[in-house]
Amino acid sequence: MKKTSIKAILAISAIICITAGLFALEGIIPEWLAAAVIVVSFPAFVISLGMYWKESDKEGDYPFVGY
Amino acid sequence: MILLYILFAVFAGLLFHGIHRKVIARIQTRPGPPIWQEILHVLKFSFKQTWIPKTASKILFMAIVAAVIAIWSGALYILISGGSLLIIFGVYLLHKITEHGLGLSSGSPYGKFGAIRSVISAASEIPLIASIAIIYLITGSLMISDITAYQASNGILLITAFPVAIAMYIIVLSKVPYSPFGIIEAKEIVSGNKTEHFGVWRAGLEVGFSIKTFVLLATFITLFIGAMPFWMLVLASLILLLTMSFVCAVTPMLSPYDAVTIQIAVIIIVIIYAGYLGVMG
Amino acid sequence: MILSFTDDYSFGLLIGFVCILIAFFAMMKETDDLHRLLLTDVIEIIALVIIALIGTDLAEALILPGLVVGIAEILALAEIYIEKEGLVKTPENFLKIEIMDTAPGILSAIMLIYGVILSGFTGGAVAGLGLLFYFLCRGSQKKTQILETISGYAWVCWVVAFIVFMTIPQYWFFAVMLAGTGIFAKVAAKMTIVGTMRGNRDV
Amino acid sequence: MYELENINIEGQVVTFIPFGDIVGYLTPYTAILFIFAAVFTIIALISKPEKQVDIAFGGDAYYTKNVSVKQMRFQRFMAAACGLATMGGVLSGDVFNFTLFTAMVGITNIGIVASIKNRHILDNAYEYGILAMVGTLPLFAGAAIIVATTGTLSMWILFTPLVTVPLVAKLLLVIGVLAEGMAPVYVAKAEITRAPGAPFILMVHVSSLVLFLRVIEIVISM
Repeated sequence: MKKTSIKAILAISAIICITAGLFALEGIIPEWLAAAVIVVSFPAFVISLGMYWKESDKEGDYPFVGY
Repeated sequence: MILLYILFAVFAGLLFHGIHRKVIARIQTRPGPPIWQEILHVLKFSFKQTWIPKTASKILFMAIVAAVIAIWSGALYILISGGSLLIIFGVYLLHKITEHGLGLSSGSPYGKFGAIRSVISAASEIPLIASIAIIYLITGSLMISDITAYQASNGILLITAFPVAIAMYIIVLSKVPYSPFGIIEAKEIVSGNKTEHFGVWRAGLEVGFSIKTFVLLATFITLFIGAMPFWMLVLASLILLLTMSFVCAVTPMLSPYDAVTIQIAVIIIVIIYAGYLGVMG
Repeated sequence: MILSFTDDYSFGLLIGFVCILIAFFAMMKETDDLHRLLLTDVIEIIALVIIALIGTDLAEALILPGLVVGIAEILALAEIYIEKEGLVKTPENFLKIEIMDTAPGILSAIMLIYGVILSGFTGGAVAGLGLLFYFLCRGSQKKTQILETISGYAWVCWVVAFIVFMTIPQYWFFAVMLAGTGIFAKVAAKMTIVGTMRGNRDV
Repeated sequence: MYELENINIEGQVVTFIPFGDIVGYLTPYTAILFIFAAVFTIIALISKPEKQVDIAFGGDAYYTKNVSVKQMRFQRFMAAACGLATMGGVLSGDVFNFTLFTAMVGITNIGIVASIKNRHILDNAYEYGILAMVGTLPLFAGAAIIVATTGTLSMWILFTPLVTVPLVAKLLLVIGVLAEGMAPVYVAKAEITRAPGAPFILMVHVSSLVLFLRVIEIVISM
């Protein structure tokens, strides 16, 4: 994945999390809906945050095929 | 609000893990790491270079990390909103699936052994769900809010349903780090099913596991002692964790066979208790 | 409930449980893989017997899916058995009787016509038997895919008929006809496929 | 509007799907199971199998197992079928439908592991198959005894306090699901773990546990 798309995921998931939380506080959406939305977007936020910090642009390793 | 709870649970859970390590070290007369070590760990892992091993099944490898965080965040919400106990223990069993997938997804033999061991323990933990049925028999409800209400009027379940409390204690104990039942990450199989998840993936897993520890401890407290203010809940969870740290410090890690045997013995106790309850009406 | 023999159901259930015990005991003793496969079929039958004990129309409706599941499982297992034992040799001499050379045309034509008149499940079975007999005797070098396609469309007809029943019940007559045709074609096609299985390479 | 009589166990019905007189439903509990099964089915559909690393004994060499495209397609199809059956079982509002979906999960589970042409794996797949077939007996017998004693298979009626379901039937149902879902046996026969194809093998586990969780709900509610 490209750095930019990770940045986009990070921003979108963070915004979704915070708006859902705020909307639930204001009573615009029911609390369970906010919880469901946060449950989905929070993992995306955590992982994309870590990837944003340090993701390699290189390919993965290759399996070790003996001596 | 739920977002704040999740963020709090992440940090509290990581801190709990750190305290857990510290207490174990002190009991074993070692200095031990500082208690915020696990938080540093997560930060360290998330700053490391990350990729996906070439042998791994890519999508599964990534999705399983998200799944761990998602299911436990959901369980936290259920616990706080006083939802059904059945859901939390459903999540507990779904966690088995994620552990299993975690190990299988990389193609590494060590991860695979960890995955297989996670299913071995599932075979013995499944019947512990019987203890939930006993709680239903006693309180007439599986809603956490109803169970706490029952305890407020009829005395705490820790005393009135002691065998069930033991069974639940062992359920929770088998999920804390360095547990005698933690056969899935025994050192003879490197790090078990977490072996191939490094960098960001490991950081994500640690976040999920910290929420898990917090939720399981808090569930036990709510279930057997009753409702209390949030700060007291955290404190009581910490005390519960300290008892577990003591157990973890003085017991060696069991072999898979012994772990399953002990869990089955506990199940038999619970089933006898269920029979006793059935006879007494 | 089981211990009171006051009604037929409890008594039947008791017999059923005795059968279960016998079957499980046999299952426990047997070590040969093929024999165990056959014994599981016995166990399946007992499951159907216990369903049949209900003794109402509902039982009839429940046996059919139970039977289908049982057959599907036993077919899958037989396939695994063949695969794991490496049994690939086909029999050389397959059923040679004189009547099979002389009669098939007329017999199967009669059965086919009678089947069409009967229609529905029974008609399908009769017509299918006729076709089965024909293909069994004459053999077929053609691909069986066309039969499978017919069978698939028949299934679709049947399902569509059910949806009509549930959503627009006023067109029940159309649905009945659709279901009758569907099940007729389905059963006939399925039985015909059995007839084409002669151990040839084109099967 | 359909509503569960006893909402103390898993909460209020979130949604229901009336299909004639058979009404499937989702409560918060089953909705979570449903979503979980759906997510893992999608993962099985879109992800490629892993390359298992294996050790060649008697030397220092490692090698990776490759899954052929044909075999992957078959496994993927079976995994998808297994996921659909699991979702059906979770959604079902009728005990007999539930048992049928469970039996279907059993068949597809055999299919997932039996696609690998390896003597050890096939041997174990065969053992599972026998167990799954034997498991249909308690499963169907449980459902049959329920309908014979209460006169209905609809969970909407069975979950009300008006009807009492005999304990034997409940036990048979649980035993049947345990025998059909292979997770408990999956470990006892560790040979099966030679089977590559993690996303598909994982479906074996997902389906077993999800259906187990569902049957617990059914049995406690009845």
